[in-house]
Amino acid sequence: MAILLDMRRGKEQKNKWHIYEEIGTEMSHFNLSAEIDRYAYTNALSKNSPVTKLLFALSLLLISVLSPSPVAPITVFLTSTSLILFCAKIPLRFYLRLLWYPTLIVALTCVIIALFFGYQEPLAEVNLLGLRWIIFRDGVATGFTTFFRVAGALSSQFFLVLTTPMTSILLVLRKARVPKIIVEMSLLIYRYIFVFIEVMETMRIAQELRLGYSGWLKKLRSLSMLIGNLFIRTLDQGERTFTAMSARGYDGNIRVLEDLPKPSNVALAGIIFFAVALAIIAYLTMDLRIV
Amino acid sequence: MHIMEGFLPHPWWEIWFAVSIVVVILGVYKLKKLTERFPEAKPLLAVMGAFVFVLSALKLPSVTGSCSHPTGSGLAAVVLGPAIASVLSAIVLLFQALLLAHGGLTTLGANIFSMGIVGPFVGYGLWVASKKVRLPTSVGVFLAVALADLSTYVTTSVQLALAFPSTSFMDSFITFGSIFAVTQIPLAIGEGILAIFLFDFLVKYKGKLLSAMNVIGLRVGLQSQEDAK
Amino acid sequence: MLFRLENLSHQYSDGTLALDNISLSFAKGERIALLGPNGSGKTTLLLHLNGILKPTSGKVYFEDKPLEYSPKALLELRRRVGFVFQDPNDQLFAPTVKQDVAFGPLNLGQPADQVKKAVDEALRLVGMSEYAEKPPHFLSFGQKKRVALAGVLAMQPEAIILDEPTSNLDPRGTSEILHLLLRLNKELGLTLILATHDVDMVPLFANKLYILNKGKLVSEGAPAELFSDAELIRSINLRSPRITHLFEVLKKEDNLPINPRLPLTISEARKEILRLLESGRREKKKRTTA
Amino acid sequence: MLFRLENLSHQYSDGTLALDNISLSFAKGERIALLGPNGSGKTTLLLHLNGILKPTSGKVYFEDKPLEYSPKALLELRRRVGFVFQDPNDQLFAPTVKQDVAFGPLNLGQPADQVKKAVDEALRLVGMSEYAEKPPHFLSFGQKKRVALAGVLAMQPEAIILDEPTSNLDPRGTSEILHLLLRLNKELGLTLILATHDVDMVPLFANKLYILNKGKLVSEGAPAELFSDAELIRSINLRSPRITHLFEVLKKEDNLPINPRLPLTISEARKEILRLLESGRREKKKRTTA
Ligand SMILES: Nc1ncnc2c1ncn2[C@@H]1O[C@H](COP(=O)(O)OP(=O)(O)OP(=O)(O)O)[C@@H](O)[C@H]1O
Ligand SMILES: Nc1ncnc2c1ncn2[C@@H]1O[C@H](COP(=O)(O)OP(=O)(O)OP(=O)(O)O)[C@@H](O)[C@H]1O
Ligand SMILES: [Mg+2]
Ligand SMILES: [Mg+2]
Repeated sequence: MAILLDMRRGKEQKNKWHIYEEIGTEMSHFNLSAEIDRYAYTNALSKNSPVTKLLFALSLLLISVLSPSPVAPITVFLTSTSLILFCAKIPLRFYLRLLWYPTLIVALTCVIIALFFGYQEPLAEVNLLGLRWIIFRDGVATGFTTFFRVAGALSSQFFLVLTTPMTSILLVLRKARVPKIIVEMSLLIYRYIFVFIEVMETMRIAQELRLGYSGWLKKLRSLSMLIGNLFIRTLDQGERTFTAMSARGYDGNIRVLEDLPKPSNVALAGIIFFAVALAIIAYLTMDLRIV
Repeated sequence: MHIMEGFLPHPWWEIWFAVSIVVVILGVYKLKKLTERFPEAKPLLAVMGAFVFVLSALKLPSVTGSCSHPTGSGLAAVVLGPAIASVLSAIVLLFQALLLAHGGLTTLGANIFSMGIVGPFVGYGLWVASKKVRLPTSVGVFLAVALADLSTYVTTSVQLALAFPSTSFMDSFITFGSIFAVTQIPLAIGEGILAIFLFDFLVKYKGKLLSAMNVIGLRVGLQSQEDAK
Repeated sequence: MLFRLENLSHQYSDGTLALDNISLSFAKGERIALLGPNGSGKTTLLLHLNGILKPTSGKVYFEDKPLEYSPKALLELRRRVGFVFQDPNDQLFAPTVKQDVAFGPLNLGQPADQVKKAVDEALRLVGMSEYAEKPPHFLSFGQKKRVALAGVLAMQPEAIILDEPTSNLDPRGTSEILHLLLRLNKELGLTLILATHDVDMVPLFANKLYILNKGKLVSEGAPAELFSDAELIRSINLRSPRITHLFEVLKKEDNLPINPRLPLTISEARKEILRLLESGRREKKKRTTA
Repeated sequence: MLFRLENLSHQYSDGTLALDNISLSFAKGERIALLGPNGSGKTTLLLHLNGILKPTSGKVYFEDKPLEYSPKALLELRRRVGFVFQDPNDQLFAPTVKQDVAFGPLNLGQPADQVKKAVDEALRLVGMSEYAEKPPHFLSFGQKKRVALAGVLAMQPEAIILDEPTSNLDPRGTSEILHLLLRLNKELGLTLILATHDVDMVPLFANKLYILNKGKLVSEGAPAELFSDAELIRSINLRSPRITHLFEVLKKEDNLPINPRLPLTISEARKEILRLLESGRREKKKRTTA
């Protein structure tokens, strides 16, 4: 999921296994993508203009990433989070579920950065594991900045994906002159992601019901069968999809109907105003340092 | 191996974006030419992209007891060539960022560079080289895919070390590199082995179709004929 | 003749001879059912009508001209002949219901507002208007099936080929789709070609029936005729409609004076039973008056 | 009681209440049919029996003990209760038919020769022996369905749960599977739990029928009882078996003196018609003699 997460994964996995044992089924990321997707189509803001939402999310994202101090990213985080919770009406529980994992990873990484990275101005010394560690000021500063930058950026990304249906995002990209072939392929990929997720989940359950996961070796064997079979089905599906497309007059171009909700000028003006204000804040607080 | 949204500071994410976009545009150009000649390629490539996405959402058990997922870009490069593989990876990475929160939008450039460019080019280079020295197909596929994986992880370490230098670049590189090595090496081997099977399926079940379509045809078709001899 | 098959054979690449020397013809405006057990070659045959499969030997004629397999000729053919696949997941490839239904009309080069109208109309016909903006993976199987049909209807074809249109649908769904199809046939003169192994459905739908078995055309004719030949039907893994079967038993086992043209549907059966009772009475009367 | 559900409800994460406060129990050795229209919650209910889904409220009891969801308990449960999926494509994942059928027995840790025997036997039972070496994706749908059943039979379970076992099968296939199931039930005492919306099949198969609609248990009892209530059946998108429907019409429209317990199967219908004719005669006789 993120940087440095592999290091932690062993432990994460064990923790999660406990949860799975409680729920009875092993969760995968599938649920996550399916649920994100569902909220994108059903949240209270889903009918608003995707252009507005995209502009808003991207400008907040850019400000978070470009701002040297944590003030702007924190503002961004608070803004996006309240919009997600109060305007889009995404349940807090789900938002936290999305958030806790990256937060944990990033916090951990930032601690590592703070501890091991840096060489100017020793700040403190700790004795740990029989070794003496020197903590440097610039390391800690980088750690903090990184943490808040990620928080701001992630929350604006979540705002985008939780409020905007993927199809509208792709159609906006098409309007924005992203190469047509990329958009066309994305539209197809998007559809088949969910077809395959369903297939994969059902197939995994079918294997589980015939005891395919009752042991490490069996699990590996079952998984390889699963992947192999899904791959064959993938290839088949490619052919059948082509057949189905041909049967409806596909000639190499995938045409789409464009009728997206129109952006409202008030909203656009509001976004620009907010972004400029944030940018100014970011500029003014440039030299602010936490440590 | 995805770098999380917002993790790379300015100006690094912009730099990687700039570098990646050049290659992706080249790939788009090639892909466009391919799909113009073979409309069948679009759905086929799309389902392959969806397959890679689904694989990445699946938790695979690996030797350390941890979990990780394959990148798929090595096999894609062997089959489709590195330029097209880079476009496909770019799209898959976009979906991973949006639907799984794997990676992010600003770090898309950096992730495309490591996973969609370095990986495929290394993999493809090795595949071509292994054919030159007449290694068996399975060995060639394994090497290409496993090393595509490893080169991806080395690249990510470089990207991180550049963005977060410790006392020196090397220092930082070694820190990041050794943290990743624990899971990435078994994973690379695992993906290499998996790729042998998938490649086999590809040739066995769809070889005819693919060579007829000429998407993968020229390479796979000729290759398998060569192997038959 | 809309379609004519002449000594059509098809062998799959693994050697399976799925169609074996089939000759038949489908007229315009008919409601045609292809009936056959699993693996008899129904799907394979249908895929030839749309130029998706090519015969390994024999010929397909469309409006008395041999089918051409050039992209342009195929496009024209497919515009005029829609195809609804057995598995709606194969057919729904666009990210939303609306986009999917619009795919065909857009490919025909219709202007956007006309496409929109066609899409709305098609969705209305199949009763799926409220799902227009949903991605197909939010729908149930039956709903997907309807959307798949809408995608074809939106292209306003002259003929529709349907592969098992009612499989996995509940009785209400089945009856709704059947009535929709019958209406399309009646009002728009749409030719319908349908593959199925639901024998109970055939008499309600088809005016022409072809029976396939093991890749061979076993029999053709009006449903009533063919179902009267219970031996044939049973010999190829099919059965008569249950109603027909009932009367067959009454005729054979109980020696009742059943009309040789056995009833196929409930309404026919009702008439026959009333007739039986009536004639029973008359007979009695005759006997008692005699 | 093999299974008992106590106030079972299940809500999917998107808020759909797929099962709403269901209480019922399945006895050992029974042949149980769950009947309901599309989306009524049949599949959801079945998935609870095998511990794949966990109730959001209520309890599942297996042999009068609450279901445990520990991996070990689930393993034991799944060894004893087999599950056949609606779509055989989901269930067939091995490269050949034989390997697929062997998947379960191998996971049970049986020795190789025993596995082989079990596989051969299972394939013979479903009539697919000759396809043992074929890759499943080359088979027709009906053939796949049989192989999927074989895969479960090879594990020699005590109960089998089947989700729409006969959908997409031709009549012979349907009747063969039904007879196979009935035989397994009779000879081995296998409990069978089956979800379907094929109303014509239910009377032939089930000795116990549960009707679901919109996640609620609408009715339960012997098939004959339940199908007599045509109003109920029709109100939930189902229909009566065609035979039953015929007699319903005869009773309502033509005021014939039909037995209030309407016939469900062909043999019952035959008796009823003969009785009608007979009583018609007797009546006449009475009248004429009077
Ligand atoms: N792609 C394929 N490759 C090889 N054999 C095939 C292929 N598709 C179908 N077959 C075989 O061809 C025969 C006819 O198959 P087809 O799918 O046309 O039957 P069907 O009548 O549609 O059956 P169903 O009612 O089960 O859909 C079967 O024996 C089947 O196994
Ligand atoms: N994974 C899921 N997430 C959300 N809702 C679901 C899910 N699976 C099923 N549902 C919904 O739950 C309800 C019951 O579905 P279920 O599949 O149990 O019905 P069913 O009786 O098996 O229908 P069918 O005859 O079509 O197979 C439906 O409204 C369906 O849309
Ligand atoms: Mg078929
Ligand atoms: Mg179901």
